[in-house]
Amino acid sequence: MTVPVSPRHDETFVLNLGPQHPATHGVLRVKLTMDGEYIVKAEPVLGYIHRMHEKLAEASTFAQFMPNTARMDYLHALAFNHGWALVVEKAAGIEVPERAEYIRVITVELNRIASHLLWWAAFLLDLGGFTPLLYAFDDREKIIDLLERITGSRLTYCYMRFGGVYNDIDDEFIKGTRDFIKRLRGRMPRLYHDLVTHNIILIKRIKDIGIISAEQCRRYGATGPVARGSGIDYDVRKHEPYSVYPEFDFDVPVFNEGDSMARYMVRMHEMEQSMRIIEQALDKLPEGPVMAKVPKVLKPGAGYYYSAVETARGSLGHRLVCNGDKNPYKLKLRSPTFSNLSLYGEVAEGMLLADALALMGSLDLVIPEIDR
Amino acid sequence: MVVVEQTRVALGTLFPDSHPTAVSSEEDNQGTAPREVGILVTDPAKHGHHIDVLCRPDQVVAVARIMDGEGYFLESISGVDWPDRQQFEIIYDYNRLGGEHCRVMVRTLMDRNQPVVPTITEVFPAADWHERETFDFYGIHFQDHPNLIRILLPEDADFYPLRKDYMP
Amino acid sequence: METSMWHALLYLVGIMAFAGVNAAWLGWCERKGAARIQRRIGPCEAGFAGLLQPLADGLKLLSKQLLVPQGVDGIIFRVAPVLAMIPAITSMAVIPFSENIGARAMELSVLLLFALASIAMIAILLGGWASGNKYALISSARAVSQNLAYEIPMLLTVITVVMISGSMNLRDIAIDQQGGFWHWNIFRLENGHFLTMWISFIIFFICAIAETNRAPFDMAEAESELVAGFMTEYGSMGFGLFMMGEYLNIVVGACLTAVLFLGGWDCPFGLTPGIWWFLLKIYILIFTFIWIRWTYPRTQIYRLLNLSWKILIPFSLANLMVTAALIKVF
Amino acid sequence: MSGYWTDIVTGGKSLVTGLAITAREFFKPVVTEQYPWEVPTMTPLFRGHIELIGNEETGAPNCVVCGMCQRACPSVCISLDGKKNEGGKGKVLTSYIIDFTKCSLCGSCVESCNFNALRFSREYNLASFDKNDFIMDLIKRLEEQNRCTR
Repeated sequence: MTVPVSPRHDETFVLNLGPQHPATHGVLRVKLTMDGEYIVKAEPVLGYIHRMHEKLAEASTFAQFMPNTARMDYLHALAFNHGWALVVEKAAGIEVPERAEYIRVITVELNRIASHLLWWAAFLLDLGGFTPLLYAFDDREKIIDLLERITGSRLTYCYMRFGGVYNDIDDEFIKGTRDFIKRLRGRMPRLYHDLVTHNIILIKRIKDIGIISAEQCRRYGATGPVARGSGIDYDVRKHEPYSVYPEFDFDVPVFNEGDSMARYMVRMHEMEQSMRIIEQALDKLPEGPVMAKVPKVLKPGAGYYYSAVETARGSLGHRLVCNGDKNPYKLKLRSPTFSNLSLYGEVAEGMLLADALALMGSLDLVIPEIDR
Repeated sequence: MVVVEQTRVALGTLFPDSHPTAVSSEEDNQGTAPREVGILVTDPAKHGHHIDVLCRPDQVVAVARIMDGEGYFLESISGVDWPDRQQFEIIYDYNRLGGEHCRVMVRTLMDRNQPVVPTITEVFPAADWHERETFDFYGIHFQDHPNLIRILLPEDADFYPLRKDYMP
Repeated sequence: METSMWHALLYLVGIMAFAGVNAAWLGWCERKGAARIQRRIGPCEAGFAGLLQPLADGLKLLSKQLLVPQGVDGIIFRVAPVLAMIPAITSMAVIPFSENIGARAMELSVLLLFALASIAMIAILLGGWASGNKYALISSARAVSQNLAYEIPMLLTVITVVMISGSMNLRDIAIDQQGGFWHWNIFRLENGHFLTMWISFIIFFICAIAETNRAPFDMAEAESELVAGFMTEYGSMGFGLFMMGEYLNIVVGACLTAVLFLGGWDCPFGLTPGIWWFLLKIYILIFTFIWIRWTYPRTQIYRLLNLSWKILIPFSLANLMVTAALIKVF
Repeated sequence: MSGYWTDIVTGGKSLVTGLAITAREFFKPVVTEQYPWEVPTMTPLFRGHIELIGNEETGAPNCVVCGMCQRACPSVCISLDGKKNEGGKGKVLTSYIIDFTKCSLCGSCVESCNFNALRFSREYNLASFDKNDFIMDLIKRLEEQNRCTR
């Protein structure tokens, strides 16, 4: 419900939401000018967890930057791994064995489900529902255990290598993944949809709240579930296919309403699509090496390179400029939530505080990724 | 390739002198060396972008308007420092939301000692934060930007960390 | 009923003990219940099954410094937590635990309870106001509008009960429902009251949740929006008193529901009535409070007001009329 | 007006469904583990801090002081030194220090090692009041391990 803000701005006050606030899930600060409980102006203030990864990249070799990528979006770290591997492979012209690409897709999609599960949990926490958090964490824990088995870490993975992956997957992983998909499919309708999605309180709380138009998405460069919730059929995996995604049959869920509920539904459907991709990838998984022959020191040719991947939050782009040296000359990370958050000020204007927080939750912010 | 061709023609109005030609992927690798202002069609499989536009700083807004008219969105703005040429470069990446894929890289070069470029926030509000970030890291001044203050670094920082001569 | 000095002391000690034990161990119940619903273990280290946890928490809170931040209204800031606790304990005085157990059977005890419940709301208002914190201020403003909106349907539903029983004395209302569950106000066969009274019961229960500021109506506390609402600036036992006040309000709400609708100390099957039945009923109700809290997400302040003004008040008014008509017809 | 009644009916139904689901979960067994009392099994690829691998017979480190690990490390936390092997060829390791406070457990060092001289330890109980405890001398650690196993 958006009510026009009264013109009497002389009685407004400034509310500092953050940098430590339960709803910002990190160190984001939003400077809110409020008129009672209505927001007159919202101004995100960034940079509280800025680590200058772009300078770090210039100071390290291509391979040395790989662990850093996982520390940006710690929820979908493997997609950041993947993006960095892809852009360097593009620049250096490395061919990746097919099995490695399949493994990449499987792990990235598993990680995407984990990311969406955590988003779901945190979103419900923003809305005051605590129990779903634990149910989602129960499922997410299974994914993390699976990924720990093959990558060696639980959250900040450093799994991709230029020309392949660090470690081959084994039968136990394949079986565990299949079991997990079966389990999540079994739990989804009751614990996720009956308990939460169809709940009248939740529907009333997020339906028609925080409407983002397709045009707004384009002007602000919003991608991922935010754009897809506004009726834009844009998914890097379909639109600008990379890796072995063209070989899989999956749909891009698109909802036209543009409200928080639409973004919620997009993510819920995406989990199902990710499961479909994983199942197909496991069925088709080819035999072969998981690592190509790659020189120890990479020196890609001078030039401008761009590569995009679809992370759980939207399109992640790496703009890489090389000058033929063994470290990147310039790396710009186009992080999806940076652009997604930039429309927050415009959309939150005139909303109630609680609705604005529901909107913020539905944008799925990961602060280290915004600040990089 | 319809969209690529359309975009190329639309952008061609800005560069009446240059004759855009599609280059084969062998000659394509022209590196980062400076070249003539104009349009270059590149191999997306190799570079990730379909069109490479080099324009003068005063043409940036005109390019943005054309891209806006063609239905593109602004993906990112990145600065590059070329101390040996005494130049700054700004790269604008445009992409399309859905439909046929076409990424356009728009570059502009300016003097390193007087880094000024007009803002495109009027056309794309997305540029607001990206330009602030570029200002933050390189000290490139975006003319007429509504709120050109530091975004990721502290307000009182007096350095531009991504300049190549910056040493922490 | 003559009251000697000893009787008064006995009642005082008894009620204080009941209130104290409930306030402390309901916290444990809540944490344990939430843990089970979420398939966790919950408190388990302090004592058997974590039963000593409330003591540990209490000691921790007592040992903390009572911090009064700069710029707050010192007196009101200190008084508010006490004010949150007092009405809840005082309410216990008029609740009949069984036919013979109960401190005072006043003629207008229903009225007294509602007056005291309003004071609890004032405590939240004062605490939030005096804190000098913007979140606390928003929270107290929310609490007031919420409580105002919910007292109306609550009173309207209570009036139906009062009309049926013909008394405003809780003891008399309970005595009126003796003799098996078909005499209870919620299922009352007599005059066909069961047709509408279950709706009254649901409305009353929803209002009781809203009155005690429990999820899904915890707008005042809303930890993901207002940090901790009116309690943001409180630490130490000030916070502890607010928490205990909240749990005692739940106990009072459950007692009231049990007496007004569920026959007080009556056994459902017409067996020997007694205090055990009463305790069983209120703990089932309290469990429902906890169960509801850990099931639903929080609603939004205007949805909450919508629910009250558009659904609960019309329904309770209709109920009132139907009940009056039933009484008139039969 | 029809929306009003459907809201009440479907809404009420969804609320009851929710309660039924949480009630069912209430009676299911717990899924969490009580950590210090129950220890989860460690995966074979677990990444602790690195440690040196000793020669199976002599117990001396396999390391030939090539310095690949040092170069591969993104956070410059490995410093190693060696001296010329007297009476043999190659070099012998004299000191191998890892500054674990800087380490991000990426595993680049282990991967870059061609001589089977490094592996991940299975140490996870790492807590200390002193930062210097995490500047580890891996040769000393290897010697202690040797003493325990032999």
